[in-house]
Amino acid sequence: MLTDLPAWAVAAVIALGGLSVAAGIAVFVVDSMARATFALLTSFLAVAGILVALQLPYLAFVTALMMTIEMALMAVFMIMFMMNPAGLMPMTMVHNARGSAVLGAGAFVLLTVGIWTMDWPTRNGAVPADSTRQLGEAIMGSHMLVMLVIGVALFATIIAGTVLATARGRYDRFGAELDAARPDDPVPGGLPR
Amino acid sequence: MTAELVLQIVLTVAAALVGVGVFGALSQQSIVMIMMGFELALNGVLLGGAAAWYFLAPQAPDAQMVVVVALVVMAVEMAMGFAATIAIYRARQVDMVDMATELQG
Amino acid sequence: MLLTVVIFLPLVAAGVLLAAPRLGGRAAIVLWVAASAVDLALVAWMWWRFDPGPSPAGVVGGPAYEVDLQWIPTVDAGYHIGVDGLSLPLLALTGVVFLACAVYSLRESHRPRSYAALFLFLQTASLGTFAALDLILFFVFFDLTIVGMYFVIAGWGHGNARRSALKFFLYTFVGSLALLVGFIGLFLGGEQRTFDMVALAADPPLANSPVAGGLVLVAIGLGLAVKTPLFPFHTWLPDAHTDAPAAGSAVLAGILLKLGTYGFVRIAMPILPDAWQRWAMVAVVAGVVSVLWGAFVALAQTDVKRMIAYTSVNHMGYVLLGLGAAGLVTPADDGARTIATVGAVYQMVSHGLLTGALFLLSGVLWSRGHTYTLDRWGGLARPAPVFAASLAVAAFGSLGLPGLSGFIAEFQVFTGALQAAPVATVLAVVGILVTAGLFLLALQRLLTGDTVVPLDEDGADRLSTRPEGGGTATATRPRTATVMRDLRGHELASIVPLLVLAVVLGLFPRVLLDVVEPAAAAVVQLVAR
Amino acid sequence: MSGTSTAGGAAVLAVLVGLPALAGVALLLTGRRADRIAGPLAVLTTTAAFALAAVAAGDRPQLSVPFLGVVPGGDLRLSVDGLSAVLVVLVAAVGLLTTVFAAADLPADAARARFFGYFLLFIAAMLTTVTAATMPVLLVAWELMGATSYALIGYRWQEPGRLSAGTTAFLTTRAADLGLYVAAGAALAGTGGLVLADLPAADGGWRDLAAAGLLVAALGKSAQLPLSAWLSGAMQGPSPVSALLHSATMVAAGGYLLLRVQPLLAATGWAAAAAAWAGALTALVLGAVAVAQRDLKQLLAASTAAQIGFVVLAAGVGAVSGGTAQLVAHAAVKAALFVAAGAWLTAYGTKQLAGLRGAARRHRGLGAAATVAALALAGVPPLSLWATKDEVLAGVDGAALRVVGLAAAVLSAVYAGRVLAVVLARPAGEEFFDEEERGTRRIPPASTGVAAVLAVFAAGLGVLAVPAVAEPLKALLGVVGESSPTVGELVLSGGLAAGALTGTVALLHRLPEVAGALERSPLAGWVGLGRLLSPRPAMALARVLATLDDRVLDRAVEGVGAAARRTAAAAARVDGSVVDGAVRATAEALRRAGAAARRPQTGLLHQYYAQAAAGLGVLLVLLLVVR
Amino acid sequence: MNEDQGAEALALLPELILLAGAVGGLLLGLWTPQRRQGRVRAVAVLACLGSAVAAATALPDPAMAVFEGTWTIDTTTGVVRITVALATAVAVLLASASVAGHPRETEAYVLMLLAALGTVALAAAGDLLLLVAAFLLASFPLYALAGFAKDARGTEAALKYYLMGAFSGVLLMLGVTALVLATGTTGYPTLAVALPGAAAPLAAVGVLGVLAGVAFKAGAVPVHFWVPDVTAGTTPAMAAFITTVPKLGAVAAAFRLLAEPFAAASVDASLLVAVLAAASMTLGNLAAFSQTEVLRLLAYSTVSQVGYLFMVVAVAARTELAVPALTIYLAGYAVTNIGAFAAVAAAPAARTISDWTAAVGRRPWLVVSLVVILLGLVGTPPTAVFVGKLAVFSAAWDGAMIWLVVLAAVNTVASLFYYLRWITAGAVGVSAAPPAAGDGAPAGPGPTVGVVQRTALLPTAVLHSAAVASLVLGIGAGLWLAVALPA
Repeated sequence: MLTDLPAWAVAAVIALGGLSVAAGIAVFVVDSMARATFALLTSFLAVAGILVALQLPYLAFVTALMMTIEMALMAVFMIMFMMNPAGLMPMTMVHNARGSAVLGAGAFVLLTVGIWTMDWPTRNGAVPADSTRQLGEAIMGSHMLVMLVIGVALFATIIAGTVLATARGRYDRFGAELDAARPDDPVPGGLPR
Repeated sequence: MTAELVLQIVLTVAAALVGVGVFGALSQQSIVMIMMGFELALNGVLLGGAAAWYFLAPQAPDAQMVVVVALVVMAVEMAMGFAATIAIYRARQVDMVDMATELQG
Repeated sequence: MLLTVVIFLPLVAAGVLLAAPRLGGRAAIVLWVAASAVDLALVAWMWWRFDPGPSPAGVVGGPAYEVDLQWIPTVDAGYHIGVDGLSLPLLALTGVVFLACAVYSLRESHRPRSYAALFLFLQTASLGTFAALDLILFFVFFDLTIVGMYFVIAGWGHGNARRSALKFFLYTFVGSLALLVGFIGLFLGGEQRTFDMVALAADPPLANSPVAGGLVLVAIGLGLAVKTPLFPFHTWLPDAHTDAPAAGSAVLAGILLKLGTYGFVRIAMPILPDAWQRWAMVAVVAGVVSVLWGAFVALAQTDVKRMIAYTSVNHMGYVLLGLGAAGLVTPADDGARTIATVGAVYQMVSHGLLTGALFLLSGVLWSRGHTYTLDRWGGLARPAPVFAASLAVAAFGSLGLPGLSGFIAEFQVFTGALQAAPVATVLAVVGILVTAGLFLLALQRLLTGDTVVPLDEDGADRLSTRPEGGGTATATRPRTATVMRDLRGHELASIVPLLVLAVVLGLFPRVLLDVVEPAAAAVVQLVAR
Repeated sequence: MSGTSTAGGAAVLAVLVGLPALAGVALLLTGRRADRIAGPLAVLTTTAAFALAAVAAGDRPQLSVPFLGVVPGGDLRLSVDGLSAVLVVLVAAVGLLTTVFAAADLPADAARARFFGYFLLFIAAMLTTVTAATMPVLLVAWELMGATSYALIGYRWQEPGRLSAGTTAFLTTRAADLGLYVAAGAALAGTGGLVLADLPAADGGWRDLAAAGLLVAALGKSAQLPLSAWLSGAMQGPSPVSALLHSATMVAAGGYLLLRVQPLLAATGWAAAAAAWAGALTALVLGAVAVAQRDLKQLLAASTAAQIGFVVLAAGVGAVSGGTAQLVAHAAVKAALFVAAGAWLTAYGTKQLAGLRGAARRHRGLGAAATVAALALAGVPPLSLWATKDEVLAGVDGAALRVVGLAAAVLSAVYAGRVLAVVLARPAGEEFFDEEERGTRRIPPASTGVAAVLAVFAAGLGVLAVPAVAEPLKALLGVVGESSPTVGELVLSGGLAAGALTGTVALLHRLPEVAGALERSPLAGWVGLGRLLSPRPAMALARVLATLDDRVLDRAVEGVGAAARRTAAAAARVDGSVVDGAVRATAEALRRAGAAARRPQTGLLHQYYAQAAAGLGVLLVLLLVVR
Repeated sequence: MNEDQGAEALALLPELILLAGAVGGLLLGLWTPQRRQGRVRAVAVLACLGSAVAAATALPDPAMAVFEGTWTIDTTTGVVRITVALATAVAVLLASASVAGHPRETEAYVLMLLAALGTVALAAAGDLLLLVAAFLLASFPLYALAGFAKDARGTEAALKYYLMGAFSGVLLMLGVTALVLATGTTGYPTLAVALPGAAAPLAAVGVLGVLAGVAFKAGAVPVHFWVPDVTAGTTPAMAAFITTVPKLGAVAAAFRLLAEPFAAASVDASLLVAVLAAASMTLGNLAAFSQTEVLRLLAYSTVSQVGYLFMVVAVAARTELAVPALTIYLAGYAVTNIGAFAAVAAAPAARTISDWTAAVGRRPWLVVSLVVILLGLVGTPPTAVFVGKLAVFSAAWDGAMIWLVVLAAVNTVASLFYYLRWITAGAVGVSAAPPAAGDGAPAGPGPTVGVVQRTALLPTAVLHSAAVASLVLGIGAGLWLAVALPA
């Protein structure tokens, strides 16, 4: 069976794949966290490109968007917290590099051997005209509950993240009885009640 | 080129991303770098999901949903990771996992 | 219902004891005695009203005082209890021995409330095991006895009590798990998927699969053998006995060991008749080896309590010999096998009474001199004639003298087993000679010759732990010799009834045989299927 | 089984057995408070028993008490047949006489209640034994006899050695009793029941086993070879006990039992021969032992075994009537001699032959009785044992056996001669007195009376061999047709006995040092038979097993742990803290394994990752390989 | 369609009540003064109880799948719903002893409710993606709860927990992807049809990945490493919640996976789970063997308990005894485990066994309850876990895994070592050694008395209730099982 991907698309997939892997490797090779962040972003964007080639433009868009923002956040985060954010000094912060390499390579080899040796099933039916529509129907239909639970999970993440990350809460701002007229913030501003 | 060959190429890329991600997660000391390793591995998952949809089961939305869920996992894990990092940084001025070894045995 | 009351009355009493912290220690023990006495009276009433019936009673024939309630319906385990000729004597024995222990402990001063509660708990567990007609119920009570006894040894023992208690717990717990595994095998092996003993005995599981049946029997047999205990699973016994308090030892040897042998006759034989027949020779051999091993090792002991403990191994060996012989269907006829079985059951009761008395008597030694070492006592017949007489009676009973219950048991075991297993029986008979020798030697050393009593080590210990500053005057005080007082009232009241019962059962065996024989005949028939 | 079985008869039997037993138990329970009335009560009881025995002997009652319910013969069945009738009367009579003697002989401050308690119990047990018709009751009585003999031999437990002699006696007889247990089993297996009389009809091998068991039991009880030595120790008991034990009870019980089961022995063939040879050889060897003794009671003890040997021989060769006659006659003879020995011991404080020089002359009445009894023992015509012994020997077929029997008869004359030579000699001074205890120097009239009565019987029971008496006896015993001795045989044996007796007396008169030489020979030490009964091998075995038990079995549990430790300890670090004991090595091994199990928990996250990844990899391989 | 969805939403009433409790509690907390957050606790407890009641009402209904088969409601779900709700209620009460008055008290309860919701979702998931979503929901609140105290140990616990969770999440996603690649679908029913024909390597990676994720939630080997560290790092009350509640859902999820989609897969998932079970129980028991810290000891004990639970998972598809066994053991485990942690919480200052013994002092009832609970963990009759163990052993044997039964029996004996150490210390040591002689205790009688007084009231009550419940559940097994498992 010949693929219905045009040749350029196959070429693009291969090229982008190589790029994503290379960028991925770069994440752990470069000597600064900021650079690592951007290498990671590159990898994501390459994968998003492959998604486009695979006729998943919506998912590709979402991926690119989300990851760009996430990486931006990460960069900010690292500037806030991390030592050596911009690669001002060389760093290696690894342990057990050899063992990790063995395990990582092992995983890769194992998976690759599997991928290239097994018999792949044939595709069931054709690619639908509008993949985005299909996804939308799934989200609102067959997989609605999944999205609902994910929603609750996001809710939980927000609360959990807040609890873990912030030291100050409403009682710090408005007093134990919540009777302060204005919030007691170190830096004025923020939301009133 | 057959579809199967392309599928295998794409999956190999995904496997490589997973492998690199695993290596990163296992080898890095910095919490954030470990998280990056996982992101990379999830990147491979995401690619695998897309490949599954396009090459194998385009009629069902399940594989697309896998991609969506993978994205969500990436996002929330990152968020949670930041929170955890901040918490331990506040408590102990530590951002390396090797320095958090009070609990053992 | 009556049976349920009998079983749980001690537990309720235990609860009352724990729930009433204001109760004084002495009052707690008195309450214990009262509860045990009432329980015994109820058992006596049950015995009075018990009618073995014209047909063989046994498990299948329909036990008396039966209660059958659903418990875990998914696995068809139930609260199924009942009494037949096999369990009634043991229930009565339990009542008697526990009452004796209660009376014996009247002067217990170390945490008497908990002590009494534990024993009452143990009593419920023991009664429950004997009355259970459901494997799981049996196991539940069986396991609880381990727990209770563990605390008795660990909490009130002496010497290396905690180590011994742990060893006891671990060892017997291994056994109980093997038992549980075996029970599960029975459950899964049967057509009807039930834990009910009556149903299982009526329609034995695994009848057509000798390998599976054998394996299940091995599991069950292992569990029971550890508890019994049979050679080579007996090594927990001497330690546990040596370090347990006297009443604990009496219960351990008098009642808890019977759980194992009772399990054989109640579970292994009727429910796995095929496998029991097939492997009966193993039981016989295990029994004979236990007989000889226990007797000879007891002979070499220098510690009274260890010696008595090893004779338990010996005595339980006879039980297994009898039960094993009952499984050898081909070479022996029904009459002989029934006699062997009756003898085995009789031995359980007899051993309970006699060994209980022996352990309580050894407790008297401990309470006077804090040692069980044979060499440190002598000529006790002079200062303590009643003690000497009691010890002599118990010893002669234990060595199987006619006129005491042990003879009835051993005679029947030998007589019944000979046809089935002649060589084994002839070897086992030697056991009664060795036990005779060891008991007579012990009597000779303890009771006759010059009066020897140990130094009061307890007193010495008390001195040494006294703070150095104020104790100089007392520290130089010479060690005082123990005063060997004869049996005191509560000791007398606990030990003598046991011995009287042993004599009664030795002289008028029909009292017990009328109950046991039909049930034993039924078991023999069940095994012969 | 002849005779009627009425309720009245059963009651007689029950009281006959039960009265002494109950009286005995009552005395034992009452303890020292009953010391004063113990003697009279015992005499009263035995008198009643004697009367009842006479009634029972005439009435031939049966009595059955339910015991084991499953098989025929499981009951406690007593019945009086011909043999039993004779024995019952004998036992009751000897019991009565020895009780009277004991009442006279025992010091007033002794624990008489205990003594007579056991004494009566013992008599009851013997009465039961001789009336027993089923295995259970036989065994019960048999064992009780052993136990009470233990108590009686060890009566003076305060003195060192006494109780241990009792222990030896009990253990030896019990070792033999094991045969009875086996026989009971064999009876059940072979006949489906436990009735004694059914035994000859048992199936093949079981019959042999039963015969063997009974034989062993009887030989042990009767102190036949090779289980004779306990009898020597049994002399530690008070003299009345010896008188009772060695005449009509205990030692006689074995002989009685063999007579009782003679048909069984005959049916097996080999058992009869074995019994015959055991009896004959015992008569010979123990006769020789008796000759070499320096202690009167020891001499009498050995002679008892020897004389009972003739009874055993009788049972072996099928001379039941002769055996019975020998049993009865010997009872009278030996009781008389022991009463005399006991009375002398009490009076002079010694039982050494050297010390008893001229004893018979000091108190003439007792001396006369003893002399008559000794003469009877020697087999001098026309006294009892001469006739009965020949009655036994008349049944003997083989020449070898006959020669041995005759030789044994001669030996009995020799040892009787030794006794007579001493006690009839001119009295020496009192220098040898009070060697063993303080003597009273007086012989109670009761003792003399008892001895006299016994001596009369010892002399007169020879009539049992007179055909006019012997034939009814055979009829009574149901063995009509057993051969009787010819006149020639009687003359021969009588002559041999008389000759040997006079020869011995003369020899000892001329060469007193012969006695000393004999006393230094191995014979004096019971030819080392005691060593057979040594507990040492058993104790050694016991110690070995006990060591095994502690070192091997107990450690086996721990050994499992040790093996585990060796595998686990490769990398495990040493952890010194002790966790509560437990089965130590198991605990130790488990602790090490536990420490090893905790080592992955390093607290280092990347190591967690690596381990998890590696573990998952292994699992993946597992999944792929095992399908 | 709309009516259907209404009915389907109604079928999720227990979950909705939990969610409403969480959201409502959070909102209520916004307007609640710091010292009066007890009302949020009341809301949380009420929500739990309401959820339990709703679930119990729905229990007798026949099994069904709603939301296009992504959510299964059957006996397993029902039992997990009830158990989780009740366990959460108890955990909320237990936690209140340590978090009452804390500025984030409200959030703690809300997070517990959310985690409970996620746990139920795990158990009910009929779709791999829902499983992933439930995994997230059941995990994230716990990270925060683990580090709730925000002290050094707590944050380290949270961090380790999170990082192990992230790793497992990746594995889970990897597994899901592999299964999708193999079958093209994520729904359990369709997976069950397609997996037997799928390529083995993909199926292997998929099964392993998914089960690894579930095993992480359950705390099973080889992804159990977080358990001891998190348990020891956080407070006893939180540890009780973390080691009890999520496991219920995880085990149920594993059970459902093994019973349906993986039952006939081209790889032997059953064997895999059996190996996991064996490794978990063995490692947990061995590692607990010489622990002196009570929390770590209990942590390892939970690892071993998961091993026993996984036994029944391994035979999920092989015997009809599996469902009752799972039900009984889950309930028994929940009660007993919470009780054990309540015992620790009763003496919050005590970290080692001897501390604990000294702190409890002469309070016999407390010791009695502890003995009941610990013997319950051993599986001594007549406690609930005994009944569970019996059922589990039976099921495993019936499922042709006798070797596992034997191993479990051996492990039970091994577990006795460390439980007995604590039991003996509690029951015997107290009186055997004078209080001042305990090795960690400060000299002099004064401070010891202070420790005695520092036993907390509420956890003590929970301990007693758990002990009683353990016995009642065991003795009354017939009664409640008849309700839970109608024929």
